Amino acid sequence: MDLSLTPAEEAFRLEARRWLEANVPSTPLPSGDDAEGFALHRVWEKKLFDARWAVVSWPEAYGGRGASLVEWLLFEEEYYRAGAPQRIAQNGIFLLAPTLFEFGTQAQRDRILPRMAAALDVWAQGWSEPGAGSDLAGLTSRAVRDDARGGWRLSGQKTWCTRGAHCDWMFGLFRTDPAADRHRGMTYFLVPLRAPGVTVRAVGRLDGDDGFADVFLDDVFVPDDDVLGGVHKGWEVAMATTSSERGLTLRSPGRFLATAARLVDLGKRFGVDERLRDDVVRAHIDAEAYRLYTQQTVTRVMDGGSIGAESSLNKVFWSELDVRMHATALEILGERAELVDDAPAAVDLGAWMKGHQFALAGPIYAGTNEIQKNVIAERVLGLPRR
Amino acid sequence: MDLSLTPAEEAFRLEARRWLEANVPSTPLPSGDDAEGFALHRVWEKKLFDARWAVVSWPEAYGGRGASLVEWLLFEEEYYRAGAPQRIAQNGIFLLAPTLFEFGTQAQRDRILPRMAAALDVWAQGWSEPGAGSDLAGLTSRAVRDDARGGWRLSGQKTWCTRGAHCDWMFGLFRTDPAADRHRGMTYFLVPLRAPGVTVRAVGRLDGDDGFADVFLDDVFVPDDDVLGGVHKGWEVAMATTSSERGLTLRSPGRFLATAARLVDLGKRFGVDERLRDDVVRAHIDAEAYRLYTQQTVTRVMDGGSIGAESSLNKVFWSELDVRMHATALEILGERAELVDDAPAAVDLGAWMKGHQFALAGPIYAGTNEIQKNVIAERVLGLPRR
Amino acid sequence: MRFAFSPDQLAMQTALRALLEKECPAPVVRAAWTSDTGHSPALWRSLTDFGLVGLTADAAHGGVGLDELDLVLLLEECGRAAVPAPVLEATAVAAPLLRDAANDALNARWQPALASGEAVVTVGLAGSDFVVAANVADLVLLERSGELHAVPAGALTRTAQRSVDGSRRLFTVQWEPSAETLVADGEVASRAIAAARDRGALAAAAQLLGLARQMIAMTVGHVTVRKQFGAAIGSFQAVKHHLANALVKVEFARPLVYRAAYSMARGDADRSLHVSMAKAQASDAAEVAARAALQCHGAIGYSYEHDLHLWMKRAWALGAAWGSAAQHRARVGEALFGG
Amino acid sequence: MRFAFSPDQLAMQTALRALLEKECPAPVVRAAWTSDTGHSPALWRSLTDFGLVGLTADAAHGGVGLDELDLVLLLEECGRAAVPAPVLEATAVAAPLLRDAANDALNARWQPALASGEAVVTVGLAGSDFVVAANVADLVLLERSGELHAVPAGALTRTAQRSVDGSRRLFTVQWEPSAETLVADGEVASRAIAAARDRGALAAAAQLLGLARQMIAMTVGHVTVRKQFGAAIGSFQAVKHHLANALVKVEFARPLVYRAAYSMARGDADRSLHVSMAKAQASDAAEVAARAALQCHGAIGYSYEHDLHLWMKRAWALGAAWGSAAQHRARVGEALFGG
Repeated sequence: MDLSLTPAEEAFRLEARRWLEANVPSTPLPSGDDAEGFALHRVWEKKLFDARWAVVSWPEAYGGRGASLVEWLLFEEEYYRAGAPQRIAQNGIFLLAPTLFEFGTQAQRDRILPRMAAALDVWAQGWSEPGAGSDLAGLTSRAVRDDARGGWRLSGQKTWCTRGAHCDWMFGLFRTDPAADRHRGMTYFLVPLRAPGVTVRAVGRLDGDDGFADVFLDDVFVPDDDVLGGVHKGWEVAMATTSSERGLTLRSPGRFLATAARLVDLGKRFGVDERLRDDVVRAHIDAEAYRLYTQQTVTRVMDGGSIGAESSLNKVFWSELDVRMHATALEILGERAELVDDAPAAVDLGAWMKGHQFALAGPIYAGTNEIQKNVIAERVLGLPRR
Repeated sequence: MDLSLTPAEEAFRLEARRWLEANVPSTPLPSGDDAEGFALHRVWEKKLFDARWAVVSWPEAYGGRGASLVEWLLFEEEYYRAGAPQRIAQNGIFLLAPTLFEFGTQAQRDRILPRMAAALDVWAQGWSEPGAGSDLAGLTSRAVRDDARGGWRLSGQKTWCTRGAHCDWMFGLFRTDPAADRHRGMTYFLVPLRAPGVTVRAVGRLDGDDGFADVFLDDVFVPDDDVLGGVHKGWEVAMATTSSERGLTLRSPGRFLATAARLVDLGKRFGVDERLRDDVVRAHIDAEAYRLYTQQTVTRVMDGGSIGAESSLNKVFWSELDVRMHATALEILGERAELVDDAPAAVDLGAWMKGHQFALAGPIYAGTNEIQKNVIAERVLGLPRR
Repeated sequence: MRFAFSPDQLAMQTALRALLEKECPAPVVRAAWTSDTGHSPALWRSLTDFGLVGLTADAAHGGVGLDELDLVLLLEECGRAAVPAPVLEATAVAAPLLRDAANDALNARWQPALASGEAVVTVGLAGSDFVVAANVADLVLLERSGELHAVPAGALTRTAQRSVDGSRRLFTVQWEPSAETLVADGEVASRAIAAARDRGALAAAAQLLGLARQMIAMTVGHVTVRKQFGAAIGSFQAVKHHLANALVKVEFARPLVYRAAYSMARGDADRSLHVSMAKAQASDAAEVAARAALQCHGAIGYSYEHDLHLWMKRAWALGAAWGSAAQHRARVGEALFGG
Repeated sequence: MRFAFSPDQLAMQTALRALLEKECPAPVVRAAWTSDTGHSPALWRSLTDFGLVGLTADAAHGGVGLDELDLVLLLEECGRAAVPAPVLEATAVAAPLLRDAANDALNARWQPALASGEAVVTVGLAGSDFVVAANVADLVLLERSGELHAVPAGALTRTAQRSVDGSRRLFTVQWEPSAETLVADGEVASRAIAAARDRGALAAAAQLLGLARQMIAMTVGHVTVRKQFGAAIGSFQAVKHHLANALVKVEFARPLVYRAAYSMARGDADRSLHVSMAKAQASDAAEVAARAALQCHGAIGYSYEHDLHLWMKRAWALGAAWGSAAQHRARVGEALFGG
């Protein structure tokens, strides 16, 4: 065991810190969840890309630095510590890209990854459907073969597509063999959102921002080149990367370490009694625990190990931690907690109430915590399914 | 709404308080869960009976005072406030007696109730079996008709019979029609534990006391007179009284009010920071909530209303409260919490650790809280069963 | 000992519920979020005609003259419907505060106007920086340095403070105390203001009960219909237990709230303590109910289009307003432990 | 950065687990509850022969000379098996404390005896009123007024203090400090004692991890077999979620415990803070695991005949010993907030 950083890792961290100090906007960007803010975030993403900080763990050929997982963790810590903007490109970078690296063709990678890294194309995920949320295998959107044009015609509705109203492309599963049973006969498609037949409707989120979209597909043509990982293989392709995403890259410790540090700071500014101080300390310890847990995981992966159902432990832990931290912050703020947006008396521009609302989504998205706890019980502990 | 007491109620409360002040042993009786302690508690029960405090809500003819439910609540508050001994007769008084009042014959009541009230006969419950705990309808103990002698022959095993090793009689369900489906074909029997064919084996409880017993029945004869409420009607008879017991008489508020008051006192003696003080205050408020909730229920019952599935709310609330209160006490005690029995440095003779262990049984007995929460969801809120 | 409401009190509750189902369905609540004032004069008129707005106003001055125990179930209904109107401020707090602290002339001037719906009266007491509905108020009762003042809206400088609950219009206000605005000082003011603060906390607690119960009801409706894995999600034990836990919290807050109303109405010596117990428990219960409701709704409840958030945000706001759960427990702690 | 144990460390853990499965099954634990001393010389011999007892003893004096990072997984195994032996006191605390504070002569006298199993050495530091295993100890290291003393068992007056954990024999002790018993004072003593207290807390945390994991394992075994309503109770979602919640708590306490061991071994400047984080989290995790285990066992786990309570009561005791979760969080709070 060696928890210290190598000189190279230290140097990497310092370089990231210096660049962020020099480049993070001094006033926060507006929310990236409406059109105007989204455009500003695209500029920021491009700036990250130009300095090769957009995708540090990717090969240099695609705009990365070939950074190790340890370095990636360090970058994330620095990024959130610096209060840098939200990553509107994250669903592509953290959810689609690993799948492309594992299942994509060379041509797909060459075509898609550089534009994704530079935020020239921003990707939305298209998993959920009105009838398929926690039960993803219940999806009914379908793709029909079009031999004449060498591709597929997609129809159906995807929902809760994060920032879908502003994205360029969407990745998602569609049923290509309606006769196959629930978990089979699905294919993983890459869908241009500007294509004919696509209608995108912005859907407001809890906090009022248009953070979601419904995507309606009516006979949308997608060429064979935009099938990822083989026809009818969609479920396996999607699942193969879910664990590592949920277990490692979806929410890096840096985010929660930064929140915990801000919470300690808030406690100092507003004063906390022994009860609230205990809650703040819990948050600090939990964020540390999450960092260390992730370091264990990173070491295992770097040793060639894999991440399985344990990823569900991860997701339950950070999502519940995030809710607790924000609840503690609101308690510290007292009656001022309810102030938002441009309220002159709002503390930190209402960021805690905004963050609270976002945190409440954590136990729901990426597989509800109820489902994750089933997975922990059944696949980590070995309890019987019903 | 009138939350004050009538002069008669006040007088009743004062009479109870005075008698308890004069008669409650100044040093606690030993645990009633072993043979010696049980005998001493029988003496105490007799003393209560002689002063007509054993069964205040029963008719005078059976040793009661015909007290109203309000008066019963007051008596219970005074009883626990006075630190009076545990009630070894409670399973008979609170679980069997209401059933006898509703379903018993006059002859049964006349024969059984006075001896129960005077603790000449102490009753054990015989519900659970090794294969039937939460799933009571899964019980397999059986009774076979004996026409020659005019009765039944009982065989099987009952388990977790509280203080069964020291009791005189047991009440419980036995299968009289093996062909009927799970919830039918059972009969409610009154079983003499000294009868031939009965073997009682004491089973140690978490705290080391012999608080449980296994009762083995091998062709035990029970005459028809000891069938309660009709052959094959056992399930309905048992269930008809369960709700009111769980909802009202099983655990009166007085017990938790007294615990909360002792907890406040403990906090004052040992000092508490703002965090622990908040926990103590929660306990105090929750105990008050339970008292007031019970007053609502009592008013409803006195108005002719009934207690249905809401009784499950009650059971969940007091059992979780009891666990929280004891956990708080252990935190206040710090390293001394682990001391028990005759440890010279133990606080209050180790009563809090003892009480903690007892409290942990609360979410398990009388139907686990998991089952109670299912009942709340399905029968109070109307959610679908599986 | 009798812990139950009178037939009259229950009948008023039933009547108000029927009125609100008609006059204040979710679209009315939602409309208030985006309207200029957050206030619906039509709804206010309905509530006034029902007798709710003037319920606590002095009978000698055109009010109904009823007390906290008569009001508590009606406030619970206002919570259940997430009524976007300053009933708490005007009816639960301002009218009794005027009665307790103001002279006859002032009462004669404002109680009838308040009861008839002509004038909206709201309050700003020490302990809170904000005045609810100052934008639609005609008069604001304000505390400063232990004095109570009645300040006409025109004499206030208001700064809007946007709340997460779009129908709660909050303002910080600047004003000049003067001999003309002075209503009471000394013992009279401090006693009246203390009672007013208790009434505010009690009213918030009552509304939180209704909000919580309605969030549970909305969720029951959703999980009974929504299917995943081939079954209504309400048939899954985790969903059942979330809702059962929430219901337990609410149902064991309820009698504390009713008792506090009783104690306030009777002037019980422990009334402040009873109010604190009620507010602490109701704030917590509503918080638990909101969490359970959102989690059981899933992404659907997370969308702005769904009505759940209208109730949830009101619950967050009222949970902290008039003293948070922890602040009220601290007050109980002072009584139990001293200082 | 590399967060993993070495193959040697893992091999030792595996070997100890195998040894304990053989030498310390539940009946051995249970027997210690009712034996006169609570101590099993045979088990102590096995642990000594394995090298565990002398693991941290000075290599120059017959010990193995390893550090906290080498020990932590072995302590976890002792927790998993609920080992009824003072490994924490002798190995984790006393041997390094002697090394840090005592002169060569004292070390030469006691380290070899400790390492060879000839002598049992235990400790009584300020902050606790109790000495574990004083009845079988040959030497007790005791703190008074900032001084460290080494007191032979014969010079102690012991009063037994019965613990809920029958194999934890606690004593209050009376003794007279003297020049002969004095080991160290001043800066040397205070630094050595502070480290000893951290080592005690770390060792308790490690054992709590093992206890918690084993309680979960016992429960998994039970709920997989136990049937109610026609199905294994482990197939019910409520049972699954109890155990999943417990596992999350344990698995996120684990890296904090390992990091604390690393920091202690390296003499990291933040080592005390890291120990407090570890102990706070491990105490809480074991508490949650115990609750989940008992609830999922139902009445069967509540019986004295079942083994669960042997583990559960150890968890309760160690949860509070060497500083409770809240006390350790308070220490972290001082570092974060100051004073």
